[in-house]
Amino acid sequence: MERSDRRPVSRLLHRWPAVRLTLLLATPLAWLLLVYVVALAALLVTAFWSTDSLSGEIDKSTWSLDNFRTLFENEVYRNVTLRTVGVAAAVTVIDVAIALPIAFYMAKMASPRARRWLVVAVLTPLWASYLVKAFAWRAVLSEGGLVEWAGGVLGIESPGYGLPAVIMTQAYIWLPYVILPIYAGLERVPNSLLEAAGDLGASNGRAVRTIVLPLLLPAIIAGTIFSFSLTLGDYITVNIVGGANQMLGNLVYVNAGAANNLPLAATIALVPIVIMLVYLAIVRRTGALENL
Amino acid sequence: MEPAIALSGVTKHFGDVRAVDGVDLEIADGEFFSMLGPSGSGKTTVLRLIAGFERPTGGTIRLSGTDVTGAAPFERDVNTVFQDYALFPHMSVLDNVAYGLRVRGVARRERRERALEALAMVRLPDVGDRRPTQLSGGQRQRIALARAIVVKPKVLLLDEPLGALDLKLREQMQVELKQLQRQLGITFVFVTHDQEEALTLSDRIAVFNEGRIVQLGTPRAIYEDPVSPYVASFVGTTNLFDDATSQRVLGVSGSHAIRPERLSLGPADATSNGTGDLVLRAKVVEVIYLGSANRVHVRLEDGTPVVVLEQSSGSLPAPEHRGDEVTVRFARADVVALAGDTEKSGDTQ
Amino acid sequence: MEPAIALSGVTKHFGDVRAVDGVDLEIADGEFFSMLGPSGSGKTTVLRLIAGFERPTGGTIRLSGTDVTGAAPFERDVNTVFQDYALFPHMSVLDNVAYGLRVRGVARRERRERALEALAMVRLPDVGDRRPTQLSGGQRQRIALARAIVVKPKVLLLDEPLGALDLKLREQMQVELKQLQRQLGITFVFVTHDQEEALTLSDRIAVFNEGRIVQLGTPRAIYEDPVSPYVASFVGTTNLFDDATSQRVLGVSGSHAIRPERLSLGPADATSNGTGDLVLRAKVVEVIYLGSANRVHVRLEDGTPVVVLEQSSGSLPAPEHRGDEVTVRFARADVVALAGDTEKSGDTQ
Amino acid sequence: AGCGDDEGDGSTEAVEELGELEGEVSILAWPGYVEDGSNDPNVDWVTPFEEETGCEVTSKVYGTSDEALNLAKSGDYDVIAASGDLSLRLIASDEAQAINTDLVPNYENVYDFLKDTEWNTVDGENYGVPHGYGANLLMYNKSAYDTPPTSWSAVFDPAEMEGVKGKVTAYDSPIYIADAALYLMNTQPDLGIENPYALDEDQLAAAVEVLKTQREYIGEYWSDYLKEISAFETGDSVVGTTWQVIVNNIKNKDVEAILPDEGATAWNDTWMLSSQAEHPNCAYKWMDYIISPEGNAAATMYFGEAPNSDEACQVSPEAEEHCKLFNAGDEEFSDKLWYWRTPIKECLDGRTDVECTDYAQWTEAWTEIKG
Amino acid sequence: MTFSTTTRRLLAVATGLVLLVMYVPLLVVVANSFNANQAMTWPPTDLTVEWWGKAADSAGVREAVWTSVQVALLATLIALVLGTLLGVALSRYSFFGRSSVNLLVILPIALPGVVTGIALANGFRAILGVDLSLWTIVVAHATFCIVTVFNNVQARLRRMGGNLEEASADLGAGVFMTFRLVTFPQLRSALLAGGLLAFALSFDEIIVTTFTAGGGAKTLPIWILENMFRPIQAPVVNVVAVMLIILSVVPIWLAQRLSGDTDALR
Ligand SMILES: Nc1ncnc2c1ncn2[C@@H]1O[C@H](COP(=O)(O)OP(=O)(O)OP(=O)(O)O)[C@@H](O)[C@H]1O
Ligand SMILES: Nc1ncnc2c1ncn2[C@@H]1O[C@H](COP(=O)(O)OP(=O)(O)OP(=O)(O)O)[C@@H](O)[C@H]1O
Ligand SMILES: NCCCCNCCCN
Ligand SMILES: [Mg+2]
Ligand SMILES: [Mg+2]
Repeated sequence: MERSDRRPVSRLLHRWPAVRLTLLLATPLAWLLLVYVVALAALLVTAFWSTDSLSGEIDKSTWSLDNFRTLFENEVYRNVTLRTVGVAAAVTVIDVAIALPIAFYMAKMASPRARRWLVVAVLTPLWASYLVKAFAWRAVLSEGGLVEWAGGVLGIESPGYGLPAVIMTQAYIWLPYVILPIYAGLERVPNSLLEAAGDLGASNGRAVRTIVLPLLLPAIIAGTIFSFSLTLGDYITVNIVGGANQMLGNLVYVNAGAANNLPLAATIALVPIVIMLVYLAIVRRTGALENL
Repeated sequence: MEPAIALSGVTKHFGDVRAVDGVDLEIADGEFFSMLGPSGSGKTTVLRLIAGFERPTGGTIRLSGTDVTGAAPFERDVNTVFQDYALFPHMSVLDNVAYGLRVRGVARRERRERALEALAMVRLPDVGDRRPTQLSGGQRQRIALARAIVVKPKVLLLDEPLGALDLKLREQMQVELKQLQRQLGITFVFVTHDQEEALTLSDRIAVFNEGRIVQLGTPRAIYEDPVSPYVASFVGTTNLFDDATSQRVLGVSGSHAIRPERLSLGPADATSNGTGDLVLRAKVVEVIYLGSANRVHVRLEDGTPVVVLEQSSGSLPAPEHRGDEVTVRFARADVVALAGDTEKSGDTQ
Repeated sequence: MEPAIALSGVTKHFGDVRAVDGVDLEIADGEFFSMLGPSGSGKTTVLRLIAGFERPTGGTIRLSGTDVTGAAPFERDVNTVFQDYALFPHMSVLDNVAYGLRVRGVARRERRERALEALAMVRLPDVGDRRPTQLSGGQRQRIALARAIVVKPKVLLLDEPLGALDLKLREQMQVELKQLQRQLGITFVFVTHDQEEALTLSDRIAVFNEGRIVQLGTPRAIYEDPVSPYVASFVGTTNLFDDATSQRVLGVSGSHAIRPERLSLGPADATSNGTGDLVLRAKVVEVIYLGSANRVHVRLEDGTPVVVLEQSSGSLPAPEHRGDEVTVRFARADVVALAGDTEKSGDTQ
Repeated sequence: AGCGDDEGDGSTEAVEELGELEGEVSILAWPGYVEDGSNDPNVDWVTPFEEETGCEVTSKVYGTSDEALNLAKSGDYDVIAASGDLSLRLIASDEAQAINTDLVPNYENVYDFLKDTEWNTVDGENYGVPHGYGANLLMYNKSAYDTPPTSWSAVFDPAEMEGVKGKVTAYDSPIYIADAALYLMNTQPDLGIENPYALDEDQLAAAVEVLKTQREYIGEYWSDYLKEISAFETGDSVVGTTWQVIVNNIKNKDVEAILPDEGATAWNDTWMLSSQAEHPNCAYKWMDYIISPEGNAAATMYFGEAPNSDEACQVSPEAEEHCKLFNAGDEEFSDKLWYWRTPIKECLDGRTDVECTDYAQWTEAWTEIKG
Repeated sequence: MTFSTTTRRLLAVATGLVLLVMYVPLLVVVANSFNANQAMTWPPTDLTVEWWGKAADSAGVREAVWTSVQVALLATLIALVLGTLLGVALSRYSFFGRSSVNLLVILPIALPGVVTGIALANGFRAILGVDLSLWTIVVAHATFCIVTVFNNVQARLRRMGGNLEEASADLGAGVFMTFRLVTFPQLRSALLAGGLLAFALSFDEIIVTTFTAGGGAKTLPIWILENMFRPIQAPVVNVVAVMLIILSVVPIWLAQRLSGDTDALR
């Protein structure tokens, strides 16, 4: 076996799968742990500190639950949290509701050729800057803007700036991120299952409800992770079209980036962290996390 | 009585491909009907047309006399057992089986009972709580069957239901399928490309080629009176003699065929002994032990290769080794005259 | 001479599952060796142990006398033809075939030549430029074969290489495989659960059950002298008589078996006529037309079910319908006495 | 001591003389303060500076004073353009070092009323040189009013806002609380507000109350001017605070801005030297350049605020025009302005009997106001 | 599967409508890039190509685009390497803590950007003591881009099964040669798909970038955000957006060409 002598490393790796696994995992895990987990942990710790208001220095010597007290006792935070979760949920529901039929058409009805074009068509808007799109919606929704301009005859009125505008704009911006996983998920649902359902007497609607949707759930959830999390943390769209409203992202941003109160920002940031962790824990069993 | 299924002039084109090309077919109530043919010959497409998954390009389809050409699958009293089973992976076995009842609005309790009955019928009474992935191939196959029969369709369509099973299991399932069909009295339309399976199970067989039915008849008729070399060579092993060979060997013109089991081997010096049988000298090329028989490849004096199937029935001495001189004997009556070309289709590279 | 492959005391556990359980096995150079057994009996695992994809939990594996127990697949002079072919989809057929040469650093030119040679050997000289996806199942199978033989391994491992092919093609490939093996003189280790295939092709067969070899011998020995009811019923169809039945029917004690093709049917009033054959009265339960034969299920007077295989050799009148009274005749010499229990294993639900 | 060898230790002693130029300088400023032609080749006052001094400029802009403080702490910047609400915070957190105005020759031109103010001078030490200044004006759309407003009550008095409900706008920063305080100073003298940046808890609560009421009428808050411009252009907003530069950029003829009777809050920006400056010598050069008549005129004209000297107003006819528009050097006008300061516990109005609310409290209050 | 013509038409119309709604705001952007009114009010009263000229002259845009391309390329590259390693590890081995690793990879994309942003910014500055720069953006982006590559790689490897790799080893190839000749080519379109998505995510990222960008590093979104504060520049932003949309056809087509299937576009 003269060949073997030339491959000491290959042989070693073959002999010790654990070594192979360790080599594979070492770098990415170190990266994620050192860069991300440590940073998150540090943020959590920061939540127990406070800031000197004039100098902006963080006082690390005293640990207290003051920030948490502020968070829980001040009604504002509860309202903003509820508002934000509401907006994120609405965006997610709208996106899923829109994405399902589109993705279904793309995956199960369009010809392969049309399918390619549809995928491109859905993806292209991703490349127009997020900020530009948000501002474009400002023009669409403004007084005398596109909605009223075009809908004038029909008497359509723009909802103006406010939460509905935020929901519409966010739903618009994240829609491709929801369509894609659902489309991919639908492609994985064998046609024969739909046929079997029809064959057994289920109408198309029934087949979709009882067969496609349950099988698609992981893919749908994968899509919702995008739309929900991206909306949960957004503070820019709400600034642009949100009227006088603020969301959790604004509070975190204002305290961290502006008010220079990182401890309070960290405390507020725990809210979306906890929400997302709970959400992930719930959906984990569905296999959604492998469909992102 | 109206035939359970009647196709007249049914055609299905996919773009340029004529998957089904003018099929006329009547299948009687309670018949076990098989469609046999090479890959791509249109068997599945015919089935899908009957089930309603495809709409024909031309022609009409009638079920028990009613025109269903444009009807949706869920409007037809026909059920399908899919080749890949198409079990719903997110439902338990019981829910799978009960699905057809559920969409018909049958109450939960009755649903459960009837599903359990169907499971018992396919002899899997205890797997109701499992997921389809927790079953073996053979078990899944039976669940697919149970799911289809639970709604008591008039017609059951089966697309190579045994294709994925191993031989042993397959033989076992063949027996069960046949029994089930008899027991339920349902019309079975069965697609296979395994000729032995078709012969074993069917009341009638349609042999397909390139979207057309090339022969339609009982297993015996198909096997013993193939209308063309194509059918002869596709159904079972056969010795095909083209015109020239026939003249040389049999002394008659036209294409002819004779089945290996109709031939027997004798000692090199055997003669016809006045029986009227033909006795030809040959040399053994290869002996293949099949357990229940030997398949002996010989070469006649003029070089024509011939296959002889010798059942190990104990009475004949097992033919010896390659190179031995032997005689091949057969009755003239067993030679079948064929119409059509001698080109052997159905051969795959 | 050292055996090409020698396994001694080889065991492989996956967690609690004993996939292979103390296998001792020697395979001679140039032998066509088959492993036969039901699903899950450990055949694939043995193959993967020989190839080096798995490391044994215990025991040693030697190739031509060299201990390779811990060696990597790429260190072994053994090649595998995978059941799903495992052709590299991103390479042309030629590149697939030349792959083993490429990783050995053979120059492009020689690579090409030898790959073309191998393609010619599997009778596909013209498909070199295609992608594997552009080939039919049978063609892919041959490419997988060409890819494995191009590096001239001492041993070729084949894991159900014909499993995915349809019957017609499968028979054709069996012949070609056998020819190729003869031509190259390579040791073939062949996994199948198709007993007919094993009988047809092999020099020797190992019958597996639950990770162990239950019988090892020539096809004839396995078929005609099964050591246990398990082997008897797994290899071929057989009529198994347990102790009680044997006493009743044959008048001897112990388990016995007789092959259906050793039985013949006669008219209801036939007698043994002093031949010493046993002649038993029976009633026809079912006649299954197999084309080349009829499989007749009968029931003896005491209720014992018996299967008779009647070759359609033309001379015997085809047995008539269910319910007919007949006699079953067989020679005592064809009855095989079995050791071991009568429990029929190998049945899959 | 020479310059540049004691950076980073937060020394507050101003240097005596300049050292060798480092060849580069890093600047943190409001958008539009440091233009090098990369956005518009016609808008460029950085290149002449670079050519003159050989100091290569890199710059970063910020959106609000609060964000700037955060960025300044990174220590990446040598010079910082700070509004009054930021400058004291920079000094308090040791991010700024005292400067020697003798090393900034153009300092002498600067209007006196901008020199040695509370937001650029602490304990007699100068922490920077004044750049330009402007007022937070009241902007409105004439067509929405029968009689155009003249007082901040237009955005604080519910009765006046009723007709324009949902179309009122306000500046999105805690510092805007001072605007409400200024309004209260005039309408509720009982509260005793002397300085809108020095509010005790009760006074803050009163201001917050005003703002919470105002919140009901707000269409949107603004912090970037594009939003403000487009909102007034389309009519989504019809009244609210503004900057002169925004007014100038609105084409809608119905929109105009005034300095209301009560006066207004305002900003005066200061160029400050970072205590962590790695290029202090180039930084001094920049400070001198940007308050020079040419540099200052260019920057303040582009941004839309009053320049810091009469000399700057005289560099060109356009500059003269500009200065008139922005009331440059008009002390009377300037007297009506309450320049942004950082609210701190120690009351800026000199009261010692109470503790005032600090910026952190204002921030919290602002969060609450927006709700 | 057959669907009634009505269903088909209904869904086709729905798809068309949604696409229309998806493109209308983009058309507004295009229109505004020619809108003489710099506040981008609708409908445009006068048209002008002034902004296109300004955009063409703007060195700032060019630099920002180049910075973004650099950041996105580097982040994508890192994500490709780390995502592939993780994908291989998790699809070819089962080990204790496997699902925790899986969750860990997803976390950076699942947690809102503002959280990731402040955590990383604080981590870089307070813990690691490094100055924010182009590199800190790259690190931050790479962290949340890993998951897109990881998911594509994992899905592909699972579909591919282990047979091809075994076949390669069987034919004599060592671990690295197998990766180079068999695994990698199989992964190529998955990597392309994951890489493309990673590139898109990074290229357009603003929130995390805001927190992790140092003074010298100005990505395009940051440039756009800054210029939104500069009224005179705002319409130029629209020109840039239009250019981006047009240019995006390049990577999308490239992906189609290279992979030959729509797989690469997910
Ligand atoms: N949806 C389709 N689109 C295009 N061509 C199709 C489609 N379905 C089937 N065909 C073509 O129609 C012909 C008949 O196919 P069909 O599946 O009916 O054959 P089959 O007899 O079932 O073959 P097999 O034994 O391989 O299952 C083939 O040439 C096939 O390629
Ligand atoms: N990687 C594995 N992990 C766990 N169990 C395994 C693994 N591979 C095989 N087994 C188990 O080992 C036993 C033997 O499997 P093996 O694949 O060798 O059977 P086989 O005889 O090849 O069956 P088949 O005919 O179905 O291919 C089975 O019970 C199987 O479930
Ligand atoms: N197209 C903009 C996408 C922005 C995605 N940001 C992801 C950050 C997740 N923490
Ligand atoms: Mg088919
Ligand atoms: Mg196996």
